[in-house]
Amino acid sequence: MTTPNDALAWMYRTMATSRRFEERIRDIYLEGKTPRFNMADGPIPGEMHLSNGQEPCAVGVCAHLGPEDFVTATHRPHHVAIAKGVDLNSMAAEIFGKATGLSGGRGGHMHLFDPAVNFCCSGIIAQGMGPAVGAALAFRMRREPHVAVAYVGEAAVNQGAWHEAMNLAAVWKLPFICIVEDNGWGISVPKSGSTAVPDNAVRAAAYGMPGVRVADNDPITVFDAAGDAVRRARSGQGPTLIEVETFRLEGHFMGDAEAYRPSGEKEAQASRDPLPRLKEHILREQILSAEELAEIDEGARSLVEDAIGFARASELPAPESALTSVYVERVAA
Amino acid sequence: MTTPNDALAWMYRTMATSRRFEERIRDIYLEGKTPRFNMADGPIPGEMHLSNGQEPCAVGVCAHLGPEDFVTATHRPHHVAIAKGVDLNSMAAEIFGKATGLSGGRGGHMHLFDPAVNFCCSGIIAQGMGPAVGAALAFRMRREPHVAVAYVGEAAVNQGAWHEAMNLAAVWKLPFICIVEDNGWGISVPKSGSTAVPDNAVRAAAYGMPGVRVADNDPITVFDAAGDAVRRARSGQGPTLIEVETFRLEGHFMGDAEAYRPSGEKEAQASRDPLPRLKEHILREQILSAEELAEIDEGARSLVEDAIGFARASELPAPESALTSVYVERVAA
Amino acid sequence: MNAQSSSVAKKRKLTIAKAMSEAIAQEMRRDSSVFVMGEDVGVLGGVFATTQGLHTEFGDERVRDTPISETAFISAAVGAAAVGMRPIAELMFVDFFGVCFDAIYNLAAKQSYFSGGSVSCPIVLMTSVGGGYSDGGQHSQCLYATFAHMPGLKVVAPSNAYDAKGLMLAAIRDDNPVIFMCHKALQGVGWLGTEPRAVCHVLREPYEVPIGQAVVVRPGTDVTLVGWAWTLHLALEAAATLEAEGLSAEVIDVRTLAPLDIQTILESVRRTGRLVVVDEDYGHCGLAGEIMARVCENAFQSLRAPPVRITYPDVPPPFARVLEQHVLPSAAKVVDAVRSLAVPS
Amino acid sequence: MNAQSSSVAKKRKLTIAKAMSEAIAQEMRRDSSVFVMGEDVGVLGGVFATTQGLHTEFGDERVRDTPISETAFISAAVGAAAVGMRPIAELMFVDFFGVCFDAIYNLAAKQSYFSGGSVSCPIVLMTSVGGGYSDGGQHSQCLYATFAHMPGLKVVAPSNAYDAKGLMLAAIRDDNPVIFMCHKALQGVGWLGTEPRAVCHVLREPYEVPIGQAVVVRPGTDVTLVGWAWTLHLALEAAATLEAEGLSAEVIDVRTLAPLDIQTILESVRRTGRLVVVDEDYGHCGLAGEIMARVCENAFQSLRAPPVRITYPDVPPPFARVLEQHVLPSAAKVVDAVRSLAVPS
Ligand SMILES: Cc1ncc(C[n+]2csc(CCOP(=O)(O)OP(=O)(O)O)c2C)c(N)n1
Ligand SMILES: Cc1ncc(C[n+]2csc(CCOP(=O)(O)OP(=O)(O)O)c2C)c(N)n1
Ligand SMILES: [Mg+2]
Ligand SMILES: [Mg+2]
Repeated sequence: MTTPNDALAWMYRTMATSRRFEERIRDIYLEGKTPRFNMADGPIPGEMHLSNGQEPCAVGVCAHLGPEDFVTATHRPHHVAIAKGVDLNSMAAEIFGKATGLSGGRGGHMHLFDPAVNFCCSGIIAQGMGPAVGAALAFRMRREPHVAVAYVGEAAVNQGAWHEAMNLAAVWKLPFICIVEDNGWGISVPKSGSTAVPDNAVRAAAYGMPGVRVADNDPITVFDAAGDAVRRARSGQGPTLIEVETFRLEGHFMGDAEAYRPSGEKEAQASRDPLPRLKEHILREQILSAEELAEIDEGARSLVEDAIGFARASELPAPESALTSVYVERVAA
Repeated sequence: MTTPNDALAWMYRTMATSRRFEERIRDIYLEGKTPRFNMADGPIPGEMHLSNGQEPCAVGVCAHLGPEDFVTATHRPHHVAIAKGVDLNSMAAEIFGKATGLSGGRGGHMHLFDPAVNFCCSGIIAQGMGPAVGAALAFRMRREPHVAVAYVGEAAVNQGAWHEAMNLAAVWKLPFICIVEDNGWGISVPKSGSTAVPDNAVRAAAYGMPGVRVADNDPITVFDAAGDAVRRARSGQGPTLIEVETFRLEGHFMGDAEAYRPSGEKEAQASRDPLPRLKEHILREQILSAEELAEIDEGARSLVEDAIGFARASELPAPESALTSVYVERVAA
Repeated sequence: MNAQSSSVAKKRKLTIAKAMSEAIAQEMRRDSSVFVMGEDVGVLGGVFATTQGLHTEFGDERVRDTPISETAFISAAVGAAAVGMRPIAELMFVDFFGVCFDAIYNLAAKQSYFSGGSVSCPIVLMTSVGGGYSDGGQHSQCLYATFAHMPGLKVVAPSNAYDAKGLMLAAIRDDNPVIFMCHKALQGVGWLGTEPRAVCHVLREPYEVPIGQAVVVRPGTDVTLVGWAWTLHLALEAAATLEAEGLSAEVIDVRTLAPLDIQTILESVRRTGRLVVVDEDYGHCGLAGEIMARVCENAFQSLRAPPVRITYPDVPPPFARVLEQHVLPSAAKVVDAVRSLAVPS
Repeated sequence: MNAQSSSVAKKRKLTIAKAMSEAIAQEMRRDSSVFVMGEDVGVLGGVFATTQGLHTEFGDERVRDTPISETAFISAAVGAAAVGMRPIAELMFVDFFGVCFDAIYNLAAKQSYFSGGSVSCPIVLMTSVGGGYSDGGQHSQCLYATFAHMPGLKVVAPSNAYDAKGLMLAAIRDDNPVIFMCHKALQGVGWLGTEPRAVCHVLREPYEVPIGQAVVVRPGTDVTLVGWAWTLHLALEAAATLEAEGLSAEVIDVRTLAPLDIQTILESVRRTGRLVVVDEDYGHCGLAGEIMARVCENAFQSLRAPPVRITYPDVPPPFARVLEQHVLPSAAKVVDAVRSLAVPS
């Protein structure tokens, strides 16, 4: 199968935007946290889970999705949010805890909700599985052609919620796709220490659904596998499980010393960085010229700078706004 | 493989005891509940889940176990408790809510704990999985040759706790066996309505462990499959999943009108009752004579009558004893 | 509007179970986004008859039996709600909340907050509570405070069929997650006894009982008795006994456990000067203590005696009838408590 | 014995994290049935450094990294305990309890009761609580009342390293399930700020701080301030401010949230006549209200003013610092509350 050129270009641009975004967040996160690192300090306090390296999982899937399709991401959500089309300004402002953020600073980086593109994420392992299955159920009941996708880390596959949602999606034959981002680690625990099988795709058989393993963090292979799954889902053939071999170029969260990682592993992964690899592919296949790619890189850069600028310039929320939005006020007629 | 004669005799005797026990409990349960059925009334109040028909699952496995081996059963526990060797008097007294019961009437029929034979059960679906895995871990850590067995119904396999415990047992390669009693129904919901695969044994592959399906509610096939699993476990080769095709001859609980069951299903099952079938087998193979079998039946009957008599004659607990045993009082040195 | 002020229509009496089913059916006819899912809610019509007749009328698609996967189907309700459905899910016994509470308190309850109000969560979670029929320690709890403690949830617990229907309609129409607790001793299913006062006249037409409003169900002057669900009936029974002794008890049905209508209670206590709260949930950190605390914070000067509570002691529900009856609240315990307050005769 | 009455030994100061690890190590050396399991407790030594050094000393077998399967490993702890082990399990953040609470409240907490005391459940469940560092609504909660509400559990929440070590040793040796809550703002891990008073002298040798005993950490005469874990330090800070204003505050560290030592609080309130409880958990049905209720039940006549509480309001923890600081309790809020009690100067 050959990937359409515009899809490749979109994937590259989106990966570049996500990468740039994460790099800027990383640097700004450290502001105010030196010399003494205290998570509570600086313009972006709290935990920060970056997704650098995992962009193929985001773009290869979201390339097939529209704003009505529903996606839940994990505690490591930025790449997926960006690929799903979450407004970058409101997202950045949320991460900075500003009034103009997606939730006015109530949620923060692990709780990004954007109803305009049916995206959300959460901080509890495998917690996004059920909501995505539920959205898929709604689509099915309303005879709408949309799909719902839940992202989980490879370690999340051992959480009960994952199993229950997989079975439910299969019993009800819902337009649902589970993407397992297998970066090999759940914080400090390697996959072999937590998971009874090396390849989670085999677990699809427990639900009578197709299971696919995508090797080598390759956006194009992800694109192909996801395309099949989305087609199956939209045409009423039920759910699919896709596990993508990927890696994180940063620690579990910012501040993670990563002493647990075997020596050489990080370096080897960095040398397989999917972003330059995709760029090389695009050049090699003459899909875009070096100039066009540079233009895309520049576009990504300025998009991100605008978002960061917007976030920095935005007002802090009024302290009392902490007390509102606990309930939605409007009541249906 | 031929089943040893003494094992067959033990299985028959145990099945006969369990059957007799359940029949007596069923009749006594209805005392005080006519003409108006109110669960709160009579000598045995509360919910009552009988296991008539499912005895092969109990005896085929427990035939391989000793008192140190650990077993957790479900909300439908009597047949397994009896096969595991729980004292019938204390168990009956517990079911009657008497002071001489296993817990002095605090637990009741869904909460039978007998540390003398490492047996317990519980009322939450799949809740016995983790404790059995934990006991298996203890055996492993102490280099003891014991195994731990968790019973679940086929509908419980869709509960998150089941999945987590299976994976944990497999990752740690523990001496653990999961027995799925597949009676085809979770209350009113047929297996096909709740479970994405027709045969739960295939789910063993999700944990890299052997999975076996035993057809036709046959104690001898259960005995064989369980024998393999117990040998594997005791010799350090890790866990096994066994699903047994079985059926319940009564409703989900006493008082269940079973309007949800397709017509003819119950009658067909009753005609395949495993107790007379085992008796015929034993006679046909000339393992025991008709006289010997009658003697066993009579022994079972009198054992059960003694237990019921003991329970009836026992004192009610002192009301204030409701307030004790919330904590264990002794503290380790 | 309450059960007493009902219309001129023929006095049709319903159980809480029937009232719940009727409310759901009416709303399902009106609003195609409403659907029901849970264990045995289909052909069986709910173990506690909460969905009686619905499967026949609305079919498999809108009345869905689920696997025993509470986390999956309750969090699925949250996702379906996020894209515009109004799911009603059933957690068969509240005691099972421990296998799925994350979906309830971290997901449903926080969807509005995390989204700054831009994603609503209009779900109803029905669940049965309470003991008294020897169902043992994992099938007899109330856990009112456990749910009421969590911001973002609304929690209702009706004491009669009239309120059950009105609160159910209000709950389905509410854009926020509502926990609807129905007490097994009031429910009116065939295999359990039923408090006769819970079975009462229920209007045929749809109506709402507002969430967040307590109600004075019996006026009185000497002491305020506060209860809800089953304990409301204990309070009423106690009030009748006390009346014979010349003591006038005002009885309040809390109805909504969160957000709590403390005003109605405060107004009463300001008049009576005495408070007894009756709660079937565990005492420590329970709603009874919370009500006492709020009264002491806000009407301290009005109290002519220390506030008193009758609660479940801090022990798991025992099985044996003699044990369970010992620990359950009762009208006699309420009467004793009131007498101990040395109310002037 | 408390932090102040420490011995003649060189004043070795430890963080709570180190004190916890040391207690566990000492007990593991003494008792081969003690072992640890949880996420990242092995090579990493615990995300909150609760198991620092243990993996190196005791190895894979007794210091076990688990899958992210809280239900499985916590209920495995219950089973292991039933056959004679003394497991220590870690639930990384208390906020995750919703995925595994059944194993805790229905299984661990009821093992003794269901068995009539014949099967014990000597497990310790360590879990981190609290906010203040912008970790958002699923990583900043306290949920004290949620755990304290459940019969069969003991719940401790130390405010300093001395108590942390003593309570951990008592918890491991207790034959019942103990929830050990360590507050992130006190813990002393490198990547979070730490309340300096939580880092204190800790005896090298093993010792127990008894579970179920509160302690007066600062004597006073005008008002009783009650706190625990992080809020204890707010109370102390407020007491210092109030002292400058001529107000003498007695400060009590509750230390054990269940079973609650109400006597120590009652004795104090009987002397001071005034009560302020500071609680970082949600207010509705929280422990602060429970303490107020118990004081009103038992020392009503001694109260010279209504009891007051400073709690988290009933909203999920917001992320933005300005929002979170607005809702968290603070010493200033405590000082204001005391002033509002119109204590005679
Ligand atoms: C139920 C639950 N348990 C534990 C955690 C703490 N936690 C956050 S991320 C994480 C590791 C997740 O690993 P994985 O699913 O592989 O995702 P990754 O971080 O590698 O992207 C853990 C244990 C949590 N958030 N929720
Ligand atoms: C977590 C949980 N959910 C629901 C129930 C209610 N319930 C009790 S038994 C049962 C059906 C169980 O079916 P299965 O596991 O097949 O066992 P069987 O009753 O057929 O023996 C259900 C839904 C429960 N006890 N626990
Ligand atoms: Mg991972
Ligand atoms: Mg079954």
